[in-house]
This record gives sequence, structure tokens and C-alpha cells, in this order.
Amino acid sequence: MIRFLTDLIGVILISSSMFVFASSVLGIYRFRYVLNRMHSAALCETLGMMLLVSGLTFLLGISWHSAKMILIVVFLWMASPVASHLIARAEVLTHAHITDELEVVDDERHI
Amino acid sequence: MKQFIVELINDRFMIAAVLLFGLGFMNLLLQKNLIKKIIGFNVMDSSIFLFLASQGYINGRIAPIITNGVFDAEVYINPIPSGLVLTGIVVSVSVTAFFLALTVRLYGIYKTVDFDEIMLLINKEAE
Amino acid sequence: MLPYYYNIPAVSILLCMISGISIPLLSSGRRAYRLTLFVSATVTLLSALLMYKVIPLNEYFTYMMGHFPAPWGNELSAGPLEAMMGFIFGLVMFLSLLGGSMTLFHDILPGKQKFYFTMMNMLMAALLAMTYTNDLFTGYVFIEISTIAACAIVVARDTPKTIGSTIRYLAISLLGSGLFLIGVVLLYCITGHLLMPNIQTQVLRLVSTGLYTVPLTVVAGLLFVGIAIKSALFPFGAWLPMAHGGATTTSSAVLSGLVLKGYIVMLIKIFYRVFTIDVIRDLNVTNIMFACGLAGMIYGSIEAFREEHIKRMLAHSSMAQIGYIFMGIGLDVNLGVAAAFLQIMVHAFVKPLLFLCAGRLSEVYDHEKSSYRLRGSAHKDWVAGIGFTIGAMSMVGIPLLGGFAAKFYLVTSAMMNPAKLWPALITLMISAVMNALYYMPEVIAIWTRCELCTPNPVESNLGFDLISAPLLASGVIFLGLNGYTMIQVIQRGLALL
Amino acid sequence: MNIETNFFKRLNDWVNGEADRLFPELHETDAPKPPEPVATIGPLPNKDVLFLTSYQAVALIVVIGMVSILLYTVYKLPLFGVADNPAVNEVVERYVEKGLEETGAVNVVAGMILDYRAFDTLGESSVLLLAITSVMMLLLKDEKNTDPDEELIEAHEAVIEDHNRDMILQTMTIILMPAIMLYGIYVILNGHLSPGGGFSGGAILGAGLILFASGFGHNRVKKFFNMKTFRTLTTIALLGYGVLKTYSFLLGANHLPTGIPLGTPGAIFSSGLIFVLDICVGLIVACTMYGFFSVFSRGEI
Amino acid sequence: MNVIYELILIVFLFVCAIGAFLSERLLIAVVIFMSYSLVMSVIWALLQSPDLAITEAAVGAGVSGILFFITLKRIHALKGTKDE
Repeated sequence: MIRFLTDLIGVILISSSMFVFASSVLGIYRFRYVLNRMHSAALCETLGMMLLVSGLTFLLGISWHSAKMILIVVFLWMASPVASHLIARAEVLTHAHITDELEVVDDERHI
Repeated sequence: MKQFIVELINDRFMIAAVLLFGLGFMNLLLQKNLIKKIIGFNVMDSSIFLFLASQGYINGRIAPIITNGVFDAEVYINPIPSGLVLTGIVVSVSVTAFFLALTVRLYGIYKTVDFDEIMLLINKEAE
Repeated sequence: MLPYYYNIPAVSILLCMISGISIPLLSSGRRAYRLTLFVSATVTLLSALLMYKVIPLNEYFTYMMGHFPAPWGNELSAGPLEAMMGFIFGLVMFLSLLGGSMTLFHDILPGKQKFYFTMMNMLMAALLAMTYTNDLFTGYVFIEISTIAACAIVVARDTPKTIGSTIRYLAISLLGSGLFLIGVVLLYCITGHLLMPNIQTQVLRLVSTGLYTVPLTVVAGLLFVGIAIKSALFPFGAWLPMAHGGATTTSSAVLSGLVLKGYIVMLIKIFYRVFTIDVIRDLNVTNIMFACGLAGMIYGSIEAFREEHIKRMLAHSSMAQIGYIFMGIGLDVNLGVAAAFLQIMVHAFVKPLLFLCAGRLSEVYDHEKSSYRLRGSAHKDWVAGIGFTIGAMSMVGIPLLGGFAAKFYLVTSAMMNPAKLWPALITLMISAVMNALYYMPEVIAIWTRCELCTPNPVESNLGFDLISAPLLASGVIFLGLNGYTMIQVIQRGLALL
Repeated sequence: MNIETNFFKRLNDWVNGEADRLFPELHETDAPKPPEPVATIGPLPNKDVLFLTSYQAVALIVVIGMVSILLYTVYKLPLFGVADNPAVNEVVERYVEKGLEETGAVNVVAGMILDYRAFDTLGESSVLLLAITSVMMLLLKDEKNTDPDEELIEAHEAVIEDHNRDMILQTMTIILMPAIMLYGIYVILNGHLSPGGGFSGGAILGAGLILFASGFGHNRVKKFFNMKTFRTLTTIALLGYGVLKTYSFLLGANHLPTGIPLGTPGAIFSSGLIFVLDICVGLIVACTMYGFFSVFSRGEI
Repeated sequence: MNVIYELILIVFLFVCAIGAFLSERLLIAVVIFMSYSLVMSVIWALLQSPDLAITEAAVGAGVSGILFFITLKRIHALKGTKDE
């Protein structure tokens, strides 16, 4: 019974991660501006991966493999937001007409 | 017909490698843009490596790392292609770096990365 | 224990590699230059010792690189031919470095001279390894080393033109090595070995059973085309004139004289030791070589005739000479291959001689390379003038010089194959006439006095005057006088492959 | 309208981020057209156009011919994934069955490239040295390859970067850098026990250094990794490789034992030379990768 | 079942290769090429060559991608105009 429950939870988590991936792919395709696209890509890397890996952990049970997968998620959560931040920063700093794209612009841009 | 398709699917890696080889070769020959020429070279090399690695694979066998004391050659895949490809990957990244360095220098001189234009400009200088 | 001289191939390759690696630790370009000279002289002496031991005994041996014999570990193999090629590579490298040293230090920035000599050492190691190797994949790795090193010694002069020609050279070379690699991969797939003797037994078994005939043909074609691209056979050789014409003198001499030959020696070795020459003839690869060789002879001669820049003219003439070599291999008789080998040796001496002398002569008029502006330069630098004359005469085919011997044996071997006799003879005639037409005006021009010209004061270069030019010229004359003996030795060596 | 219906054109546009032309009705306004690139040379002479066109046609025919020949060859080759193809022969058997005993390496691939076929690997490491040397030959700053305008721009950018370091990146670099370095060293040291080895571990180490350099600037890296360190490390590692292997080659060919113990299989200090060679290769690759980055971006190390 | 995954990955390879060659902006070409390398490393993991997978992920997708990016910066191709 418990086995069935954990499997069920795992399947639900994995399918929801699939939904997140699909919607973020749609978002990358659908949005036109870099920051919007980046937002949806970052979502798939963090939320989607977390859901996927926790689903797999439920399916596998507690073992070294699931510990490794959790470590992967930890490192991904450290690296991926930084990458997104850097992309956004580069875009904001180099885009000449950023006011055309964004409604709110921080006036304390340093450059 | 059915058997042909089965054979196609069975040889999928080799066919893909050959087609990618052709694609990379064509781009190395025909692309005007130097960066894309380099990408073409990389695609060509990695397709050859894909071909080689797929030749080493045997269905149902595992990577040749002897951790559980099984010394039977029937259990592991062919290790030779992996070793050769490892050598090849490093060679190809070295050549890529050299090629990119040449591109940077040429851009510094002619302010373009279009190979045909560069050749015409060089020929013009020679005249 | 092995006889001590069995270690010579491995020692000379590893010596070159280790000295190339350790050059960054040296303090200046001059020291790196001296180390390179020392290494190439050592390689020459070692190869001479190997020749002295191997040729009289007519011995062929394989040498394990490591603890594991043939199908498991890397191997080298050497015999009379390899020893001779190693000797010629070492000697010509030494003489080119010595003869071109002044232009070298003039052309390359002081901060980058060390890098240049690293490249030279590695190029030497790659040439030796390509000659001695008994393993196809080692051959591929060293082909890549020689590609990078050759491109780098072209680009060392660092003018816009050399960079442009280098990128073309590199792109086309990469096509060549890609084709070579896929050939090796296919061969591995159908035979399961990488060592040449093991592949040979498998290939002979495949031929006798009729299995995998198509892949075998494709492999032979791919290996041939890959190496033909690298050694600038006619339809694939468009990169050569720009690359060789623009480089500094030593680089041109080494590239034209040695690097192209290294690839061809490796191709011959592959044909003999992997496929056996009979299988190659059955697969019709030699016919393609023959046709490409003939076309290359005509094309190279015509282009050289139209060219005014003296170094590019020499480079075009190299293309024609490569055509001679491939024609000799394509003649389908064993004497033809031997004659092609003799041509390789002669050309390895003649082309560096011509390049070095042309470099010296153009210094007389302020590095002016147009051939009609070199009038009277030989009177200012008569060593270079005599050297150039000897080289040109050998190219044209005056008797008693090396070029004549090579051409004579090419004609003799063409006589043995009636099917290919007339095309070969006619093309040889045309090419010889064209050679005379573009070399002789040059020779006459450099010896004609010119009152109006204002020559520069020429710094004497003792290394060139006393060692480099005389030795290269005497090499040409030696090969011309001893053509018959050389052919005998080469034929015995080929029989051992 | 014709262009709109052309699938490849639309795919091309979409790949280029022009607009979502696959479904044009999704967007009311088109993105502004980028300005036309300024041609640096005028219209080509007829001779050149003819040459280029014929060159392209010939190249296309050659490529198509080659691909079809190769496809036919593949059709004739042994099948994929079967055990009785010619490549599986006594060589493979010996590598797998005796590899651990003869080389001491649990990972057969590492044992193969660093012991059975070590000459290839020596050549390959030399290719790395050649590549970094030739890149330095081309891109190190000297009087021939400096452009005053570029210099000015680079100096400007350097000043901006130094005063405007990204805090998030720096903090994460401090957290991640030890993990990356540890992982790289682990991969190198475990080359004979698990997948990986000198090449991959060295590349990971190099990537860690590159991350540090992009977070904190080259000047911080220079304090512990400058041209002199680079040169010494690369040369000594490669020389170590060359000398050790020369020793082993010469003794092996003359049928003498090397006298290097192989150790217990599976222990970290085992497999004799392979362990040392992996470290050498890792150092070379790490230095070379960082060297590429530094020379490309700054013209110096 | 594995075959289907492998076929999907092969199709990915082709899409990446063709996309890299078709795209006119060099930045996009390089990014697509990096994803090509990544797919290649997954394929190598499937072909039971973990050494190759690690090396390709570190060298092909990591370091050579960085080299491409720096080159693009040096040739001023990151400004958003086409090919320049």
C-alpha cells in the first residue's frame, strides 16, 4: 500500500514536471523578448528539475542514487539562477532602447 | 520493405554519423562565415567519433569498468573505440582553438569574418 | 636484449618531442635555435648509424612502444627505407635551419621565436613518427600534429597575407585529416585491428574470401584522397602556392622539401604494409593516382610558367614534382615506386636548396621577390647563384644531377607498362620542356649583369655559404651520380616493407 | 506571400529570432528590420562570381557523392550492436580479461590509453601544447596585432568591469569554486578507477579557473596563476609525461621490467604509472584550457 | 524502447546541426552548437561510454563553447546586428 502511494506521488510529481517543462518550452517559443524567454527557461531549470528529481526519488526510494540526484538539484539551483541573472544583466546593460521593452526601468543603472 | 526499415533503424547511429559527416563537410567547404566553418569542422569530427563509438557498442553489455570482479569479455563492450575517441576529442578541440585564433587575427586585419571577402581583399592587395 | 640500434627510431622521435616540450623553459630564441640545430644534427647522426647497420644486412624490424607486443600496444617499424628517410629529414631540417637563419630572425618577432622552434621540433617528431609508425591511429595523431605545426610555421611570419593563406591551408588540411580518420575508422570496423601487419593479414583474408570488398575499396580511396589533399596532389592542391610562397624561407624549404614528402612516405607505407601493393592495384587506386599525377605535372608547370613571384613559382613547381611522384607510384610496376622514392629524395634536397638560394638572392635587392627584378643578383652572392643554378639544372634534368636520375628511372619504369607508356612519356616531355622554359630564364637573369640596379650590401651568412648550400648541392649531385645504387637499395627496401 | 508560405524560410527566420513567422497571426507588429550590412567590397567581377558558383556546385556534387558512397558502405558494414563483428577479437579479450592484471587500472579505457597505447596519448598531449603555443603565437600582444581603438575599448571595459563586479556571481563563485575544484581533482585522481581521468578532470579544473576569472577578473587570478606558473606547470607536467613514458617505452621494448609496483587493484594509489600520468595530463589540460581563455580574452596570461 | 529514445536524440542532433548552419546570427549558431555537444554527450552515455560523455560535456559543451563566445566578443558579433 505504501509502495503504491509513493509510486503514485512519484508519478504525479513527474507528470507535473512534464507540464512545467512543456509550458516553459511553449513560453520560450511564445515570448518575444529576451527577459521573458529567460524567465520561462529559468523556471524549467529550477521548478521542473526539482519536481522531476523528487518524483524520481519517490519512485526509487531512499538510496545513494537519490542522494546524488538531490545533490544535482542543489547545484543546479545554485548555478542556474546565477546564469539567468547574468543573462538578464547583460541584456539590461547592453540594450540601447530598453525602455521600449520594459515599462519600469530602474534609474540607478550604473553604466 | 519492412526488413529494409528494420535495417535502417538498426544502423541508425552509423547512418546518422554519415549524414552528419556530409553536413559538416559541406559546411566546412561551402560556408562563407569562418565561425560556421569551424562549427562545420566540429560537427564533422564528432560525427566520425559517433561512428567509431557506435562500432564499439554491443547490445546488452556494459561499460568496461571492472568493479565487481567479473573478467569475462562477454560482459563488457569494446573499450578500444572509447580510447580512440577520447584522443580525437582533444585533438579536435585543439584544432578548434587554433582556427578561432586565426579568425580573431583576420578579423583584426580585415574587419570581417566572411572568408570569400577576405580572400578577395588579399588578392586585391597582392595586385 | 635487442641490438642497440633497434632503439634509434624511438629515441629520435622522443628526443625531438622532449626537446620541443622543454623549449619554453629556455630563455631566448637563439638558445632554442641552437637546441633545435643540435637535435636535428643528432637525429641525422643517429639515422646515419641506423642506415649503416640496416642497409648492409637488409634488415626490417618492429619495435614495441611499451611492454605489449603487436596487436595490443603501439609499435614502430623500421628498415632501410625508413632509415634513409629519417636521415634525409634530419639532414635537410638541419641545413634549412642553418641556411635560413638570418631571414628567420628577421621575419619573426623576438618574443615569438621560441614558439617557432617548438613547432619545428614537433614537426620533426611528427615527420619521423609518420615515417616509422606501424600503427594507423598513431599515424593519424601525428598527421594532426604536423598539420598544426605546419600551419603555425607558415603563420609565424605574421603578415596579413600569411594569416589568410594559413586559414585556407588549415581548412583544407582538416578536410584531408577528416577523410583519413574516417578511412582508418572504417578499416578498424572491418578488420578489428590498428597495427599494420595485423590489418594486412585480415585484409588478405577478406580479399581471398570476397567479404567487404566495397568497404575495402572505399577505405583505400579515402586514405588516398586524405593524404593527397595534404600532399597537394593536383585537384586538391590549390592551397599550396599561397602557403608556401608567403612563409619565411626556412618554413617554405621545410614545408616543400619535407612535410609533403612525409605524408607520401606514409601513404606508400600504408599501401605496402596494410593493403599490399597487389591489392591496391586490383582496387584500381593506382590508375587514379596516375591520372592525378599527370594532370598535376601539367598544371603545376603551366602555373609556374605564368608566375612572376619567385617563391610562388617554386611552390607551383613543387606541385608538378608531387605529380611526378604520384605518377611513379601509379605506373603499376615496382621500379616505378622505387623511382618515385628516388624523386622524393632528390626533391627533398633540391627544393630547400632552391628556396634558400632564392631567399638569399632576393635579399640583394631588399627582399624583392619578383623574378625579373633579381637581375645580376648572383654576382653579389655567388654561392647562392651557383646553388640556384645547380638546383634549376637538376629540375630541368641535366645529366649527372639528381633530377635526371629520377626522371630517367621514371621513363624506364614507364617502358615496362605499355598501357601507360605513351601518356607518361608525353607528359614527362611536356613537363621537362616547361621546366626548362621557366627555370632557365631565371638562371640567365640572375647571372646577367645589371648596371642600373642598386644592390644592398649583403651580409655573409657563414652557415649558408659553407655548410648549407654546399651540402644540399652535393646531395643533389650525389644522388645524380649514384642513381643506380640508390634504386637498388630502394628496391630491396621496398621488398622488405 | 510566396516567402511566407516557404517552410524553410520561415524556419530560418524563426531560428534567427526574427519573429514567430511560423504563426504570423500571433503578432500584430513585426519586429523592426535590422539595418542592411554595409558591403566592404563592391559587386564581384564576373570571373569571380563564375568561379564561386562553379566551386559551390562542384563541392555540392562531391559531398553528395561521398555521402552516398559512405551510405552504401555502411549498408555493407557489420550490423550495429552485435557481438560477432570483426572489431571484437582477441585484442578486446585481452584488454578486458588481462587489463586489470597487466596495467592495474580498473577502468579499462584508462588502462588502454595510458599504458597499452600510451604513445598516442603522448602525441595527443603534445597536440594540446602545440595548440596553446600556436594560439599564443597569434594572439599574445605585440606590435603586430594591437589596434589602438581596440586597446582603448578594452581598457574602458576593464575599468568598468573592475568597478562593477557582480556580487551575486562573486558569492556563488566562492561557494561553487571549491566544489568544482574538488570534483575536478576527484575525477583526475580516480581516473584509473572510474570514468573520467586526466582529460575530463583537467577540463573541469580549467572551467573552474575560468569561472573564477570571470567572477573576480583576471588580475585576481594573476596573483596565483601567471605566465610563469603556466609555463612551468605545463612544461613540467608534459616533460614528466614524456620522460616517464620514454623510460617505460625503452625498458619495455628491451624486455626489461620497469620496477614500478602496480599496487592493489581498486585502491587509490594503484596502477603504477597510470596514476602519475593522469595527474600530468590533468595539469596540462587544466593549464591549457585556462590558457586558451586568457589568451583569447586578454592577449596575455 | 531504448531505440525510440535514441532515434529522438538523433533527430535532435540533426535539428541542432541544421539549425546551427542555417542561423544567421552567430551567437545563436554557437548556442545551438553547444546544445549539439550536449546531446552528443547524452548519446555517448547511452552507448555505454561514460568517459566520453564526461569529456564531451566538459570539453565540447563547456570549454569550446566559452572559446566560441570569447571569439564572438572579439569579432564584435554580440551586438545583435547580423554577422558583424
